[in-house]
Amino acid sequence: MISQTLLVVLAAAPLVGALIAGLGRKQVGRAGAAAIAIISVALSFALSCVVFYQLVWGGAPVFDGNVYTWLEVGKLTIGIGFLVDRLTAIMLVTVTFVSLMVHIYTIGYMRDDPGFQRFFAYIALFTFSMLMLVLANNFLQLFVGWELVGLVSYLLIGFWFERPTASAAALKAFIVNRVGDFGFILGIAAVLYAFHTLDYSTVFANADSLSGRTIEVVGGHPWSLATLICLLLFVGACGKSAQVPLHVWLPDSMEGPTPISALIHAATMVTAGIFMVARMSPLYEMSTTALSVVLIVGATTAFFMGLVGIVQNDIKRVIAYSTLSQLGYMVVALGVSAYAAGIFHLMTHAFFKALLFLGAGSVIVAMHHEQDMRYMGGLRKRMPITWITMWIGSLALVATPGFSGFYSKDQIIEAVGESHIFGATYAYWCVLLGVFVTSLYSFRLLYMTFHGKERFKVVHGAHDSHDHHQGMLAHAPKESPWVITVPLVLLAIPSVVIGWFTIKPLLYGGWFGDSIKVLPAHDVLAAMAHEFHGPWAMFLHSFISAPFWIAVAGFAVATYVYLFNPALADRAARMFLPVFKMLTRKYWVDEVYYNLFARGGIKLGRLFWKGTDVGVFDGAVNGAAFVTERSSRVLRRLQTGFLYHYAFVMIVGLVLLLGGLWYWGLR
Amino acid sequence: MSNWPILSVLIWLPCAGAILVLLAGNARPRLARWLTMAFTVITFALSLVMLSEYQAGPGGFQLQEMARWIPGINSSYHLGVDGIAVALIVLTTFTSILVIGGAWQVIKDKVHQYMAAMLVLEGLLIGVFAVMDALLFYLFFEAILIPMFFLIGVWGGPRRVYATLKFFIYTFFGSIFFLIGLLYLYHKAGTFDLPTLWALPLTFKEQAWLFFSFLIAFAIKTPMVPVHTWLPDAHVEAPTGGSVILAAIMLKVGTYGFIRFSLPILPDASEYFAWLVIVLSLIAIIYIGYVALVQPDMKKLVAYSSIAHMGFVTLGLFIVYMLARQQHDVQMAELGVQGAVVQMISHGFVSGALFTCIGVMYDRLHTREIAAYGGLAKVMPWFAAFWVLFAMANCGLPFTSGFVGEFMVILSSFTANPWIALFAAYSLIIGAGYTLYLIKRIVWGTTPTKEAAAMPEINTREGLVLGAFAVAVLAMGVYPWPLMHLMDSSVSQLVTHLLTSKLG
Amino acid sequence: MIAIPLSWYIVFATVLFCIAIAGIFINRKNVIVLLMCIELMLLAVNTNFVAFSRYLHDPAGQVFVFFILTVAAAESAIGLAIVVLMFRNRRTINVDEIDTLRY
Amino acid sequence: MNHSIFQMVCFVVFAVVAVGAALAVVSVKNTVHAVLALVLTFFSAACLWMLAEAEFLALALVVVYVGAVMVLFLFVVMMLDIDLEPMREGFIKYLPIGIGAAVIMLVEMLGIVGVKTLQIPAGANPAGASNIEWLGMALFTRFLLPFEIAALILTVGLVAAVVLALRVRTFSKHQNPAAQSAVRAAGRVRMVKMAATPPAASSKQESQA
Repeated sequence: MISQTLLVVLAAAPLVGALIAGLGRKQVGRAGAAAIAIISVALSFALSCVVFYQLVWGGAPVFDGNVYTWLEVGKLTIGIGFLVDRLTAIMLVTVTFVSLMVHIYTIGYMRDDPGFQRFFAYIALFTFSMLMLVLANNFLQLFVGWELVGLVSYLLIGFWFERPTASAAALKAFIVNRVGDFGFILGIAAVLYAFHTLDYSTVFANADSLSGRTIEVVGGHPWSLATLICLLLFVGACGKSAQVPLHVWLPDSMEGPTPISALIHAATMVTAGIFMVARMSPLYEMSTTALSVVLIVGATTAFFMGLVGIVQNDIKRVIAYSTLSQLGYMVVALGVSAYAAGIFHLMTHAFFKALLFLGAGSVIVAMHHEQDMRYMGGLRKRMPITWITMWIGSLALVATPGFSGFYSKDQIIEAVGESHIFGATYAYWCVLLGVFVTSLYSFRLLYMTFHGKERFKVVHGAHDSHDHHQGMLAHAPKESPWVITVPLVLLAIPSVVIGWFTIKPLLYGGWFGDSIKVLPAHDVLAAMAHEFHGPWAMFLHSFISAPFWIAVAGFAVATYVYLFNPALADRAARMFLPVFKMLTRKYWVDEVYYNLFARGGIKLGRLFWKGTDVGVFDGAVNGAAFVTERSSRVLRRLQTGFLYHYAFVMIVGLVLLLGGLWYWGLR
Repeated sequence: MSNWPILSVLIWLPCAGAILVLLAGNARPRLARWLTMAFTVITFALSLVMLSEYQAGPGGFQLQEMARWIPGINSSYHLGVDGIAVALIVLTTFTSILVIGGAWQVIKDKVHQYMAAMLVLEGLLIGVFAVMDALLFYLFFEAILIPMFFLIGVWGGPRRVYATLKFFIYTFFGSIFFLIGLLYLYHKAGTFDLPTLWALPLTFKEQAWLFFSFLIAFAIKTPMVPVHTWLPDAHVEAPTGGSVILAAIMLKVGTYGFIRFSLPILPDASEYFAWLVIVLSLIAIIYIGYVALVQPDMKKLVAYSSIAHMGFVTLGLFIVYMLARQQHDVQMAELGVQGAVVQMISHGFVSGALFTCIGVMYDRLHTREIAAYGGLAKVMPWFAAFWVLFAMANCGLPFTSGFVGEFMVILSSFTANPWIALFAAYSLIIGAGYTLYLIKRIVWGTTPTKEAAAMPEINTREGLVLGAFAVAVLAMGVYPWPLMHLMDSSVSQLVTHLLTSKLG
Repeated sequence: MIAIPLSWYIVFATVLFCIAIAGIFINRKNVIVLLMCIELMLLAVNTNFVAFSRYLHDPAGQVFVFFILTVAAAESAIGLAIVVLMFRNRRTINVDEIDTLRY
Repeated sequence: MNHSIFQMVCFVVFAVVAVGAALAVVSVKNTVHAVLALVLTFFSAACLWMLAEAEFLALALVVVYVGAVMVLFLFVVMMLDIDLEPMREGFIKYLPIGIGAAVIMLVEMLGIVGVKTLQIPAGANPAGASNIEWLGMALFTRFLLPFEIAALILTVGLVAAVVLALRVRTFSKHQNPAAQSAVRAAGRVRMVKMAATPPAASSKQESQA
């Protein structure tokens, strides 16, 4: 049995840590804040492991219970509670582990930052929010966690609030996420409409009742209710997991400190959308249309965002676009009903992407917060641990056989190949070409950063200030301290091996049990199970499969272009200038959004304010006052001020009144 | 304990306190302040007593008092509260303490008069929520204008005369129609007693006329688009305390009027014209959101956002009919009304807190221009934390009070019609847009001037006031159940009444 | 017993009232005479009250006269005080020269 | 019968005197004469009231009006040094209008009242009670509150008249006891902060300024 107290402590520990670290400023101190936050998150991690153990090996049943009632209207009750099944458990362990690593890493990364304590408060708060999201047993709590992680993400992107770009990026991230939440809350409302409850258990148990139900949103056109719900919920997932067309915030979010990019914008928060769709699998299974949309959106993101990654020069932005692309892969998996594969990739990705980000952060620290790869190069000798771990992460990312990423990503590609729903062919080509792209940008990053010539100059005596010239460093880059490298190593281990151990139970062992539901007609994983003969066989088989050779091709191109013939890249860029421009400008999506929504909104606001509000509405009010005043001015002339004039008028009035009375009679 | 007239005491104690404070005179501001504080605290304590004596389970109107007032026209001094009124009264007494605390050293001129006006205002507002007689309601409804008129007119900003006159005449204009409607009802029923009026059968034509006469009054007070333009002007010129009371409580008087008059007395007309109110509410939510986005003046921005938030209240109240009649879902209807009422309370806390924040900044730089500020997070970190918290509550972040009501209204409106929910939910985006755009400009970034960089951190008094608001906002967001439980029976009785046609 | 018909009183009061009206017209400049004309009007009204009260057996009429006398006395006292004040400040009581009411 | 004829004759006489005196009030040139004519009008009217058995009010009229108010009028008229000539301007010009208006109103009023319809027979004096008792019973029972209010109004009128007409002489010396007792040390002594510089230096600064 999993006790409720244990879960409450698990979830609340980071919150308490955040409050102490954030509110007790001088009393706690920098070291104290870090210690408290780390201890609280470590406690969460430990308890998560306990929960995981109890659930998987201890034979504990699924926990589903409310802690307290949040809302009660008539018969409708919505609580704050926990649902702990295997899906939750795997998320719990992943989230708390990565979070713990990032906490430790932060000590080193943020060592000199004045906002050290604030930072710890934020990330501990983030952990709490993410746990709320993961542990939710109803849609309300899911939404609560959903928005709270958005809040912390906002605060952390704008952590260096004095930079205008940071606060702008934070604002952008929040607003774009809100667009997703806009759909999400409508989806929740639709769930309530359809099921009259927001509890997962009841909703999922009755998901079958959706079949055939329609709703007339536009008069005369009945829409499938299941499709509507799923699409609306997916809008939320698009926002949080940065899928096209709501992806624009994620690259900008790199304004935040690097640990955050690792924790929030790679490993955990952005995967919330994936988790949510997997959690909602009983609903999504009811609508093939929705699954097709999911598939196409995911495939588009996976390929086209990866392309943009090739032309980025900021080390973090490359990884950010890589994250977008990998999230696309996960979404593709969801689209073909291979939810388990999606979650599997989520988990492996969490490890190796966090590793890549933290490695990038290590490089950035060494480079004194220089992020442009054009001023790096040859760092491999100066920081070997970072170099090796980054290689491990990248190899995992490009799905080198045997690494964790290989098992998860390869299965997704295969699953897409097996699927027959609308858009599966398009998606298959996207994910297949995506492998090439992934490989290309990954090795480009490695080569530009760690190999080749050193493109930075060490200028002794140069002041280590913010306005230093690019590529000019005060001190030579050197390996980061242990608080940074230890998390790298700890993350590198699972990045290599975790896939090997977990692929069989996760994908083919029915490990998730009832937490994920797939209709037999959609179950591509079941079809693939016949061909699966264990990780070792898969490893061997990969050498005759297409994805491997495509990845090798990407590796070859990257090696040739960026290691041996750097001039070729520029020439290619000039040759395909329109394409290059399109990629560097990120398909002009930002410009369109900016002009259409941001500036358009401001313009519309001006028009409404000056035109309608002040002009029409207030104009009518003040106009009424104006007319009254003007007419009074005219009428005022009747007031001569002479007493006898008034008396005269009074008497005349009296005479008229009396005459009238006399004439018409009193009755 | 249960036999003493606690509602009367709640109404008249602050008024009596006002006289005492006036007697303290201009020469003794300290005495005036402490006296006022004592009276507000006692009133708050009494309102808690009332809260404990009110039994939420059975609902209905409790703690009733009845006394002869004007027997000639069958108008009696009839008091009584249901769950909704109890909640609003506690909101009033709570906010009053914070307003007095907020004005502690800020008001330097004629302190005793300011404090007395505040106390009178508090008593009158409690009166509005506690009466069960239409004429008495009208009396309190109008009398509120008087202290507010002085608060803006005497302690207001440079254009205070314009603002206070506009505020007074505009709202008074609406009330005239309300009075005419009341007189017609009196003509029909021969009494001003509300329970009688609720049960009074009326033809549809009568209801329609009365509906519009009430609508004008309450729409102006709420305020709804397009009769909202007095609010930004009044807020901009009002002193901080006046703004807080205005936003936190006075706006609720308008929607409370809908709950007590339009809906229960005229259910059939309300049903017939619900679409109109719904459309106006949605316009308020979206249109006003865009207007708020471009305001250069902080107070105007928050004032406009208040209008948008009140849109949720009217929306939640008037979708009842669509839900119950077209979808046959009374459960959802209750959710909508409950959401509307929760939104009323929540908006009281959030807007009150935001105006207090603006007041704190105004005390330091004496300007409300957004462009004059920046980098608060560096200069006043604690204050910035409060700002961000209240801003988040304003854009409806879960676990803050702002979320609860909006969430409930959006949920129920989807069942009524997905399009309504679509437009209502748009506030998630536009609300975040204008609020966080404000935050971006004043809290983040760098300080624009030397003066802005030298602003001192909030002192203990300001911290206490803002902290109290923060506790209220968070408590209501994390655990709204007690509030809902308090109002649940009353809301369901109200909904049952609303759905009973008076025609056949 | 009274033998005088009620109508006599009414006619008398009416005549008195009309004289007062005429007086206001022809003495439009002298405030004091204007005040006296008002007193005349009041007297006419009072006479009506007295007569009706007697003929209808209702003391209310006479009580009213009592109050009117009270108010009229107060009124003329204040009116004269104003006249004095006006004369002190402007050295005239000519109504023609007093038109500040316009502003 | 004689009794009633006597009453009628008396009525006619007093009425004619009253009307005549009223005409004099509005037409005589000298304001003092006008006041005296008004006195006569009041006196005659009081007699008419007496005929209507309203003894108390008749006496009150004489005492209050003739005795107090009219004397006040006389005082004022005599006290103010009024140039009467400009006041009479337009007397002839407005005379026709005034008479016209008065006549029209007279006709209208009488027409409305319909003299003949109002022939209510005067009943006997109620239960032999005196007019004062009759009036007093009403005044101190049904109309007690208005009576008290009337007293208040009179007091206010008195105070108002005094306040309006009171001339505060600024040059006369008098004490203000309230101000004397409310005085505080801060109001008596003013502390002035001065620089401790020799007078010569300060004068130099002044010249610079």
